Amino acid sequence: MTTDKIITIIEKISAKIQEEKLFLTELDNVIGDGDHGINLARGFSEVEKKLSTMGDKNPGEVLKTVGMTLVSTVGGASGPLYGTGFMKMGMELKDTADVTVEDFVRVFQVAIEGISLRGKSTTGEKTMLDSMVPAKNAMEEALAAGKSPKEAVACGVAAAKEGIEYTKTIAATKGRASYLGDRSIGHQDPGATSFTMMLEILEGEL
Amino acid sequence: MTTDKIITIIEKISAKIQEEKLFLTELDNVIGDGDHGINLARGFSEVEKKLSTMGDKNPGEVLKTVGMTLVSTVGGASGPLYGTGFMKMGMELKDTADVTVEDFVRVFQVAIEGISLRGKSTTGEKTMLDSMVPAKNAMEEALAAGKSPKEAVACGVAAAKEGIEYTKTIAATKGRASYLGDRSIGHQDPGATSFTMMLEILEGEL
Amino acid sequence: MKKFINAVDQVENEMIQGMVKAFPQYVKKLDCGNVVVRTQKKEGKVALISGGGSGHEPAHGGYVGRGMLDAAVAGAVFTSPTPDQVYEGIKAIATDAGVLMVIKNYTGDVMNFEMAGEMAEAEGIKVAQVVVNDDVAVQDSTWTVGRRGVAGTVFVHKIAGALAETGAGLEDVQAMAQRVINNVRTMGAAISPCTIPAAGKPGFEIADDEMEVGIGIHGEPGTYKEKMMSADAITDIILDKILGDLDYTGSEVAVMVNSSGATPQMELFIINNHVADVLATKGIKVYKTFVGEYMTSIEMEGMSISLLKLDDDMKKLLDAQADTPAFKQL
Amino acid sequence: MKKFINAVDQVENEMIQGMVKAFPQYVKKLDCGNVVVRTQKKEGKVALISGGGSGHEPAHGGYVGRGMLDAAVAGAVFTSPTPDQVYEGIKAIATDAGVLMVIKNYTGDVMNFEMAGEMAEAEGIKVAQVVVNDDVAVQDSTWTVGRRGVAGTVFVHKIAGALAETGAGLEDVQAMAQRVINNVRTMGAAISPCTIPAAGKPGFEIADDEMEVGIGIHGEPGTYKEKMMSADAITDIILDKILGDLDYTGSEVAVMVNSSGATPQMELFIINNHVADVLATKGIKVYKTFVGEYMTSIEMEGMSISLLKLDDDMKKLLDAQADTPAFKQL
Ligand SMILES: Nc1ncnc2c1ncn2[C@@H]1O[C@H](COP(=O)(O)OP(=O)(O)O)[C@@H](O)[C@H]1O
Ligand SMILES: Nc1ncnc2c1ncn2[C@@H]1O[C@H](COP(=O)(O)OP(=O)(O)O)[C@@H](O)[C@H]1O
Ligand SMILES: [Mg+2]
Ligand SMILES: [Mg+2]
Ligand SMILES: [Mg+2]
Ligand SMILES: [Mg+2]
Repeated sequence: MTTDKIITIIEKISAKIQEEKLFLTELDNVIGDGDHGINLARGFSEVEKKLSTMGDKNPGEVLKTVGMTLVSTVGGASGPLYGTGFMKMGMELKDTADVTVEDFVRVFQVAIEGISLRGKSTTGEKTMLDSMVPAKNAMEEALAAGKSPKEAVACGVAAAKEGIEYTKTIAATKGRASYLGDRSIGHQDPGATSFTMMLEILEGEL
Repeated sequence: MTTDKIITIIEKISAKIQEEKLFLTELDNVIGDGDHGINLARGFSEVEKKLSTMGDKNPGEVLKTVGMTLVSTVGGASGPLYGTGFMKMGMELKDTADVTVEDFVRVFQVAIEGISLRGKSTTGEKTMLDSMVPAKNAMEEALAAGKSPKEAVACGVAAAKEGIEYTKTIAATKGRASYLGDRSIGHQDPGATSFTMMLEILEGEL
Repeated sequence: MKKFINAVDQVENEMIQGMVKAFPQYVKKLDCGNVVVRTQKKEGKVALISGGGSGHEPAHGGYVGRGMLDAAVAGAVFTSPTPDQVYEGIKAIATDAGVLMVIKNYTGDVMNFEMAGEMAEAEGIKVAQVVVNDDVAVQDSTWTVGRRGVAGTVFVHKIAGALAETGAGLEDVQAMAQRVINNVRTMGAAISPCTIPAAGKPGFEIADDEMEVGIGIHGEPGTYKEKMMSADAITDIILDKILGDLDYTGSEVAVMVNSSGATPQMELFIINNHVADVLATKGIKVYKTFVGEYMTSIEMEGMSISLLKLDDDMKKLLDAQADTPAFKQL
Repeated sequence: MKKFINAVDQVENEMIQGMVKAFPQYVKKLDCGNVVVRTQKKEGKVALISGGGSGHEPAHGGYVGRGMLDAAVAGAVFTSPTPDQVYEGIKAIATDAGVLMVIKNYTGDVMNFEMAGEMAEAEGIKVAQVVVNDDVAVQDSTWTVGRRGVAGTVFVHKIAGALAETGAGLEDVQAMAQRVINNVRTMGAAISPCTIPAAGKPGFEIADDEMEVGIGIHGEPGTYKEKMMSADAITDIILDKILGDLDYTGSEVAVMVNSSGATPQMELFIINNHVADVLATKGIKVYKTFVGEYMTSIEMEGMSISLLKLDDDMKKLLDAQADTPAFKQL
């Protein structure tokens, strides 16, 4: 994936988020404060504006800018978390000009670590990490088993979706949903859902 | 009508007001502030308590006490107005021990003057006076025409009811309903309605 | 009806108790009823009394304290207090300098306060009164009862109260109160009604796309219904009416954006944003702005805008210290 | 959704504009976004900054002024502000004495403020922080994010702000803020939800005979639903939880009965009436009471009760003068 491809993917992610804004917000309404879709939509609108001037940058710089823009426009919990994730990926990619899915999975691991550190969180707490971590594991395994890049990401999407289902079964211990205690059980995590949407876009573009 | 009779009439008026509390309040809701029934019900509850100790007083004192109790417990516009009305009647009756309907009509005239003075109001302003004044006139005429006391008060009730209908056709210029301007047209005046209820009780007791 | 209350016939009583228990350093309650007076009676100054029905909190009990009122009398919800209540209040605060009654222009309020004033005068107390009628939503005319008194009343409390605190005489305090009344105009609008506890249901019904323009402060509907509009548009309507009623050209004003009870401060500030812009365009200088709950209608969702045209005396008195539960100025 | 607004994406902006236009003597807005700072920067003292999502008005912009905050940062409605916004606020108010960040305990708030703090420290600014977590409705435990910060935050602003105003050092101001946090507990309940303008519909649904107990301040439902009950009964539930969490025996307290935005003052006072009675029974002495809108959730109909256990230092600082748009003390 070269810079153009990366930009296309981010644009499509943004379009998806705008499209699903109300759905994501609705999910957050039930166990949070009803703004997750609004937050991400605001951030990705700003990201889109930035992308138009980034055609001549390398993929790492593009992702770093995406991350910084999210940090400075989203707010809430998801802003610093997604922002950190994208920034970490961008920094880790250094000057790679053509990013393979293997590269992506490797830097995604670093992104997850960054998110986990920033959020003081781990899997099993009903957050985006419950889709991210299984997705990363599934993609690693698929690549190790010799599957194609597209197949590997498809495995990641499947695992992310299972992660969403898993978040329904547990009570939140991080983020706003944690204040609901057991009342959060039965509802899926908005962040896990938005992450899964993003990964699906990637799959579609391969 | 001796003291016992007067007390019975006031008790029945009180019962009627308690019964119609919500209806009167509803009328006031439309063109006023929705408390006329509540106000009168509060006042007449207090009046009832006072009546129990008034058996040995003359009718004039009973009515004066009714008036003073209304003034000190009803509040709003109707409190001072009805209160003044009853007080004036009581004062005007002096020590009459057995009140005839002729007496009543005479002192009712004084009551109306008191209300009119206190309220700086006259007929045609969509207030209780639009039932009171026609009722008084009708009773006077009926008595002059030789009708029985009961017939005379029945004529008064009929006129009071016409007065209610008349209040529907005009805009208020006094009381809270006046703030609605023409928007008050089409709705009957709560005070004219409560007065007509009282006069009906009197008719029923003759 | 869903409210944090215990019994509909106890709301006024428990509310006043809750107020004096919250602010014992400012106010105490008389035994005779829902009359609230300053904890420390101040001698040697004109005493101010105001009041009306309950449901307008913080009015009027919240304005009892140094630099404003000496007593506030609370009737049942939206019902004028009775003459005896007002009379007890007057007796409790009366000084040799006399007592000024600040009455809002409602038939009931005027009659009940006047009767109380007559009772007090019969006892040798010097009593004067002013009647506040700032609501331009209501047509003023000699053959009606005239305009209602609404949020502008708080400016009367503040400015006349500040003058009284200086030791000015009764006539001067009365004249100053009247000067405020002559120079203040208010109008409001509401998007949802309120419920008198004893009535149990809302004072009016209103569709999702409608608003009541020209509301009073007793839960009654406004002077007319309108389709729901933007904050700027309703602000324009109100300002047009106010500015059309009194000539504010070139003058300095105090602005009050008042909540009817349930309107969030967010919306009040959005309204004030436009008020400030419009006045700036018209060359009217904002001297001071008040935004918040000053004269409410229980939990009505609505607001009013008041403009007080100031002169130098009024400015000084508006700026004077005040220390009451609901109105403080350093 | 019926609101006095112009456009859902302009509410935060127009609100802040409306606030600074109302109170230019107290606050001004930075060009970079919805950051409000004291009109006159005060040198030589620890500067306090707080903030969070919009929708809690008067928090936090209303507390910027002498004796309380130096800056308040407002994110989108119910959304933590971004690190750059907070950073700009810190830079604008930073003095040699340093900056204290008063953060409410939400994942988003903590992360965004901490990132801003790191940015400021990288610029050589001395930064310390406290995290307010007074909401006893939420189970505290080491494996969760812990309790939320709610209305008790206002006591932190007041008391730490008063200490900062005396010229105390950063560590002392931070320690005092932490002392307040350690001694304040809050819990709330709501009977109707609020609507985030950009969402267009209420944050939760609730039946006519139900209430949400243990509400937060972001329009979210509470920790559990209950059948609607009397004001006294819900007050008892809340006080039980608060008094069960911290030992207040024999101590003096500051009480705050806070409106979530739409609750009329009438109901707040009725609640305070019972709070005062219960505390009196338990031998807990009320030193000072605050009743009103201090930390709201737009137009939610709800309330919270906070109890701050006082010592002599805190009492003195609570009594110190404060002069801000929404919190004044003479
Ligand atoms: N500590 C955390 N670690 C990882 N993810 C988190 C954490 N806290 C919250 N999240 C994620 O953020 C999402 C909520 O984001 P958003 O609604 O935008 O922010 P906020 O909760 O501040 O309103 C949650 O659904 C969850 O997936
Ligand atoms: N100036 C007046 N003169 C005569 N009757 C009046 C006057 N003002 C009001 N009323 C009567 O009082 C009634 C309203 O009484 P009520 O609702 O108890 O008091 P309030 O208007 O203060 O709420 C009106 O329906 C009208 O009949
Ligand atoms: Mg959220
Ligand atoms: Mg009425
Ligand atoms: Mg009334
Ligand atoms: Mg949020």
